[in-house]
Amino acid sequence: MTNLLTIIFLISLFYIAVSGRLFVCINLLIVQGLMLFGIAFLSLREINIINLLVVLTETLLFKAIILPYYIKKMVIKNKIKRQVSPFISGFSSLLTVSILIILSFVLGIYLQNAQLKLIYITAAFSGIMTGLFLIVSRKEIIQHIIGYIILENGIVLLSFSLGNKTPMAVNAGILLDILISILLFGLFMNKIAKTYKDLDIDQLNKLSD
Amino acid sequence: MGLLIYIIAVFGLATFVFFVRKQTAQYIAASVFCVVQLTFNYLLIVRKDLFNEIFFRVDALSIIFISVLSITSVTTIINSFVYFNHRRENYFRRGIYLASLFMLFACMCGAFLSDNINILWILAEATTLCISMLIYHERNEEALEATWKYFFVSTIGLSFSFIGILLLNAATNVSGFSSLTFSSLMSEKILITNQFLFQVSFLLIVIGFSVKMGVFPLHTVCIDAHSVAPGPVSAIISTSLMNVGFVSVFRFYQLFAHTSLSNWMSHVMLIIGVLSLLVATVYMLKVDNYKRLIAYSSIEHMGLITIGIAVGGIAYFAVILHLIIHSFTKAGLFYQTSQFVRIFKSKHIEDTGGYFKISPSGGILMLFLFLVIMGIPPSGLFFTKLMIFQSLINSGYLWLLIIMLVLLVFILWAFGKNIFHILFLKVPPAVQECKPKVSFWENIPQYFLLILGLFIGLNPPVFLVNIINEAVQYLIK
Amino acid sequence: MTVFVLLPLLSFVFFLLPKKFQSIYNVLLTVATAAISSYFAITVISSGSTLNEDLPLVFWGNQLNITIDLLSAFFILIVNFTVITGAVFAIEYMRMYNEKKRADLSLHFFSFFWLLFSMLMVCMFHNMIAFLVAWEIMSVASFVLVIFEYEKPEVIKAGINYLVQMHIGALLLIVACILVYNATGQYTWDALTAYFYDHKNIPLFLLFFIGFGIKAGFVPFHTWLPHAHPAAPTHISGIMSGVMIKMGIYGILRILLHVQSDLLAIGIIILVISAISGIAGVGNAIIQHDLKKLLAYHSIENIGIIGIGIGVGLIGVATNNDLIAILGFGGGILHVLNHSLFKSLLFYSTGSVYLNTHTREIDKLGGLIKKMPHTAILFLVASIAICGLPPFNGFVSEFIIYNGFAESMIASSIGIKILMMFAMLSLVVIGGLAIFCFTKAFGIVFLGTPRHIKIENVKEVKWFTLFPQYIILTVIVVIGIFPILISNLFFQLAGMFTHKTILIPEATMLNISSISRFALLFIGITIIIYFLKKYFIKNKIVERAPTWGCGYTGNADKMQYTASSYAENYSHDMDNLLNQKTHYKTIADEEIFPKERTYKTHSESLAEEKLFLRITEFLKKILNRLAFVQTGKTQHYIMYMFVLLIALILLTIFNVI
Amino acid sequence: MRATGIIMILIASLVFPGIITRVKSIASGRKGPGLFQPMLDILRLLKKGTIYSTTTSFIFKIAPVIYFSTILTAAFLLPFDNQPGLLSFKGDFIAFSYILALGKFFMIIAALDTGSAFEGMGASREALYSMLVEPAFLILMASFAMFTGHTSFYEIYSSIYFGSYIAVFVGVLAAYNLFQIIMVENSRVPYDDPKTHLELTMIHEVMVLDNSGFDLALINFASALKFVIFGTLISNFFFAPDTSIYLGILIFLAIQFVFAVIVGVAESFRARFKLRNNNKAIVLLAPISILIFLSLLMLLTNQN
Repeated sequence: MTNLLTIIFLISLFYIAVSGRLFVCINLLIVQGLMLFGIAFLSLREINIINLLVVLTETLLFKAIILPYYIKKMVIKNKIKRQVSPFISGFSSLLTVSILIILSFVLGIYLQNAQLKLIYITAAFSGIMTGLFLIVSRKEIIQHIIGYIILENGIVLLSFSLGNKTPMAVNAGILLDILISILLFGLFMNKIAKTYKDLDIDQLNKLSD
Repeated sequence: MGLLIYIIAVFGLATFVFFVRKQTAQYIAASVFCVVQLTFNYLLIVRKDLFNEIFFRVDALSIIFISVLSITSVTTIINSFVYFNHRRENYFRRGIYLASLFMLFACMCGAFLSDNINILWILAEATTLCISMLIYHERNEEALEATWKYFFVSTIGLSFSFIGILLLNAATNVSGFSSLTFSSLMSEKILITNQFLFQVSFLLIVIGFSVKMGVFPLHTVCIDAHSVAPGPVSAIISTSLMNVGFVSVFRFYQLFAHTSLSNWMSHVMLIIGVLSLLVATVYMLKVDNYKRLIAYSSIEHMGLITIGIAVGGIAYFAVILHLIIHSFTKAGLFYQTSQFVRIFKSKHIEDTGGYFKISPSGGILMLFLFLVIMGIPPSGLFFTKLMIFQSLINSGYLWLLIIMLVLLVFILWAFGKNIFHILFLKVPPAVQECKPKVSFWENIPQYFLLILGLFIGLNPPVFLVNIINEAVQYLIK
Repeated sequence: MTVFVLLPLLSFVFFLLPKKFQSIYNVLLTVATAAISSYFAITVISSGSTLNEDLPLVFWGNQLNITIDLLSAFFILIVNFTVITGAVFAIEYMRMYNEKKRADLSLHFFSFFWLLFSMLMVCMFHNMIAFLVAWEIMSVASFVLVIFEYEKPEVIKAGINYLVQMHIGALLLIVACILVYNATGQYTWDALTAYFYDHKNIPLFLLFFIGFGIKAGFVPFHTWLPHAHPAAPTHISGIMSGVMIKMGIYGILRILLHVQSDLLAIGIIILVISAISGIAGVGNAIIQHDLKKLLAYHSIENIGIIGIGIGVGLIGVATNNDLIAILGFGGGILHVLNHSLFKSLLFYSTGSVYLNTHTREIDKLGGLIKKMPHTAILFLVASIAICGLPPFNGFVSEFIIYNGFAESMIASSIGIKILMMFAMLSLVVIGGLAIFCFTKAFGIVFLGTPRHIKIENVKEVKWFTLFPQYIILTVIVVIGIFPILISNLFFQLAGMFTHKTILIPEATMLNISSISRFALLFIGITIIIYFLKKYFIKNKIVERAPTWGCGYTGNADKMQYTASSYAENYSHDMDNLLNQKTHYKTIADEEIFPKERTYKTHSESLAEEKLFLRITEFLKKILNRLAFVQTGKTQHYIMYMFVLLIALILLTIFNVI
Repeated sequence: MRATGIIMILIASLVFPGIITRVKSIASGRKGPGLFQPMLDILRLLKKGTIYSTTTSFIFKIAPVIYFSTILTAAFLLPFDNQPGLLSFKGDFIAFSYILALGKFFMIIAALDTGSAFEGMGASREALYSMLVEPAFLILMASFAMFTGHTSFYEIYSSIYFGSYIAVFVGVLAAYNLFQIIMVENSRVPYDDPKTHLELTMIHEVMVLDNSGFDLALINFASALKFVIFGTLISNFFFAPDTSIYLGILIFLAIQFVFAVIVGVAESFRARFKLRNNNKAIVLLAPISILIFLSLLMLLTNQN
């Protein structure tokens, strides 16, 4: 069952990589959040119930509800243009993502051990790498944030595989990250949106040698 | 217990300055903070037991760097007020500035002390928060850009190190949140089950923390942050914050120092260090902005330090001492830059000149700071560099040493050329006619730091030597 | 000793003193320092035993101690002498800079003191680390002194050039010291013996030699000298050229005391490099228009002569022929003293000229002898001495070195014979070129009539400025006429390098005494003839008329020979070696009414242009290529991280690291 | 007894220039002045007063004196048949050439002292040529020193020995080189023509344009003396170790006479070099000396 969810997670990565519209990406974030919720629900058996509840609510709330909603609001508020303009074409990005997934699979083979399930590692690392890939390959800051959130999802996935061992660590880390991200991303997004006409990274290169 | 009190006190002060926006109130708060910081530091040295909490542990390393931090914090606060008064800063901004400054200090102290890996990571993340506020202080486009970049990139970097920590967590079969501590991992020797897992986690951690330590690859945003932040803040970034990064990396390095990874680790550090040195040289030859120039020199020193860690031996000692002296000197340099900005109304080196004429005391100060930072006697960095070279040759890296020397010579040339352009030559006419004044008293804290650095360098007091040896003894043995 | 250590504290007083007392205080401080250190040195020389003292200073937790042996004592003495004269000379010279701020002067004199102190320390320390520190402080202090007129960009340029080159030298020394330490486990000069005993000698020696040679100014490491000396105030140039570059010689000698094997090879290396330095130095000196630049090149030449002496001595030691060893080393070390005397004197008198005329351009000057006769005499004597002509001191040292050549031509193997012949050839050429150069310098600057500048209001410098120069003059003459007074010391010094106490051969002593007979004879004859002339023209008509100008006497001073035209027939032939640049736009055919034109020549140092600039430019280009990191795009920054991560992981997987 | 040398040199110098001029005039088909004419001119000059240029300083006054005394001092170093000179020490040949250089130094700066374009020209040329010729002379002497194993004139000459025919060849070569050196040192044809009348082409003569009276007398006498001194350097080759003093004097005078005649003949039958070529011609002398050095080295190695 968890494997199925993980597979869906991976597929969503593909979809995000090729999708040309912003809201699709955001909706996919919701999907990923739900997947994570399911995975958490199914995999974290051994920890005590409160802890589990915390994790579950946290995942559901932040990953699946608050973040996407917040980003949507931001997009509407700042009149960010809705279509994505990557440096590279959809096909090649698809290719890249699949390469990254293979790479993370190979990495997983090397890395797996008692706690680290291969599938988890693969999914997690492909999430992380895809996030990075989005950040590197997209111009818009909003896309960077989405990429970052995908990266975070990957980390969460990775942490679930260890969740049985040290759940609090996971939560603490994730929670702090999410908080910071919401807080400051929003803050700076608005600032930048105020300062520059559209949220394009090319305008942010005054500081260079 | 003590730590809790300290943190509560600092938080209180921060909230106080944030909400009470009166000049006197801020002065009082600042002085109170200095008192708190120094007392905390003092107690830390004399009564370790007060501070050994569950997640925190007082050891030689943390004592050293917290002492450095306390000294620089006082000077930083003084310089911040100088900076405010010359810019006629409004009290709202002053409030935010001071509040985040205090918080920053608190977080860094915590990071130095923290024994639990997760806590260390969380505090490092927290420093990012505070420092972003400080970088953004001047509220112009560049500030916004630099802040955005710094924040975004360092968040990503730190999340990478978080992955590393998770992997480490998986690799070592300790369980429970509080159990993943340096002391426990160091006390029962790590058995390397899956070496590759450890290696990957170490790589992730080091590369993630490179954003704080200011070495390749993530030094880039550090530079931007330096160049837009107010002088005192830049000073903090390239002294205490880099020390935080160093300490974190150093602690992780210690973990595997006596395992089968040690050789591999030293190679990794060597690569990173040399790359940083190279990048620093390249850009010091290129930049035309003196704050960036000095920032790159920090990168250079961090690169040297990384190389020092890699080669080990007597270099461990040298590295710590190097960091201490570098912190004091570099802080002094950055404090001076806020004077330059004020006088020359520009951060470009072409627009500067004749600072020595404008303020002789500051000029002499700059001259000496330059000598010290370049490791020319009577600078202590001379000896630390000597030791690093010595162990480089000892471990058979003569070829590498030659490359480094070439780079260092270029660095001297570039840095000297620009610094002397600022110090000497003619005062630009535009500056000349508005008759800038610099009072002698502004330089006093910097003189204090300079003399401190010189003294420590020329004749390190015995207790310092002992404590440094204590800090590195785990690696030596 | 305690007093000596406390002296540096007094140097901080400069920052409190008002302008006009500073130079006086400087003299006092210098004299005090010199007196104390000379006391030690003289005790060492008189007793002939090495002095070992613990300083009441702790340095990195261990006691500092100084060791003064004969070599150190000798160098300490010459340093003190020259620096005192420089300090006294500075009193009037620094009045030129009245518009400077107080802090400038304070910093200047502060570093002046530290230059002296660090030079003494360089001579005294036998602990390598302490030595290196003193060495670096010496470079830094002199650097600060050089950039005294820091408003001028060219001064700053020269200063940075100087600082960087000194730093390179220091780095080489550091590496050498570390090598010694890693081999022997201690940072002292005596450890060198152990090192040289069971390692290859030449590599380490070369490392040291280049490190010290950059300071000393051996070709091709001389490129800083011609820039730094014109930039610096004149008394500083005098001191730097007089004694500071000799610290490099000191270092080389210090190393040579410990070298164990390969002496012959090392000697030949030194000999060849020195011969090249000598010829290149004087050869470039001739075509300079800037008087101080000319003198700077002559420092290179004299360093070359010193090196030649040392090389001959080493060859003597290698072929264990004590006579040659003594002649070579004795001559070389004696020339160290001599050069410090006449070169500082030359610089000081140049300074007096600059003080009054505010120009160093030889071609602008002329006829100064009528306005400042004392300075003229001083410069003349110094020039004769530096040309190595009797009856002054330069002749003595060169004569001894020549004897060294002759002896080793007679004694040693055929290869050495030929080498010696060429060395002698080079020394002769050096002598001839020096005469050419200094007849030009003295003749154009002091004789004839002024060429461009007006000299009506030029006046002789004050007595207290002349006084130290006359002291130097007397020393020059005394050494020149009675070398026997000091020759013992030098042969003792030379004996140190043969590692056995050998009595000075009678023949050599005889020579030394016969030099003085020779000089006295010459002087006697001169005096006799002079009085003869007086007697003859006592009651004859002695009238004055304009110079014979082929019947044309108008505007004669514009028609005079200038420095350039004087050197023309030399530089014309030597063109390709001197790398002289001409700035002149030739008249094109269609240019019927040519505009006003200027003709200007200057010379670039060959080694600098063709060797160092190319290397540095090349490296700079490479480094500039690498400057693609800081693009300002966040994606790139993150990409670097990712790429490095992947790269390191791959390297790890494939066990590269 | 050791003073014989210096006395003979002084005596010879009285007639030496006379002989040259006489030979030249005979060669050009004239009767020519008496042998002592040059000396008489000098005497005449001694009686005259002097004119000093307004631009000159004491350098100009002192220079001739020093010039003369340097040459006289140099004369003291020379041996005469088999006894050393009044002042003889190891390496005196170095002192010899350096003291002469001192004289030149003063003549040059005296010329520059007058501030005239011509004399500056002469000074520059003189300086250059003497600089170029010095190596040749010293290397020559050094090679003799190397060959004989002694470093003073006296010992060199007393122990010099030309055995084999190649040695004779070397000796001839040496004599030729020495002759050329002498020509340069005394600025005679082909390097310079004392009798020229165009300042632009003069070397030595143009330097003394402004000297008059006693100074000029000193200078002229000094150049005569210089000639004889170098003549002595040649004549010393011909003293066998056991020639008695009287025979020595005879040989000396004969050699000087022959030498003077040769100079005269050479001067009257040779054209002078183009000025630009002088440099090359003089530089050529040094390699010849080196050649001599090497061949002597060869001889030496053959002997033992």
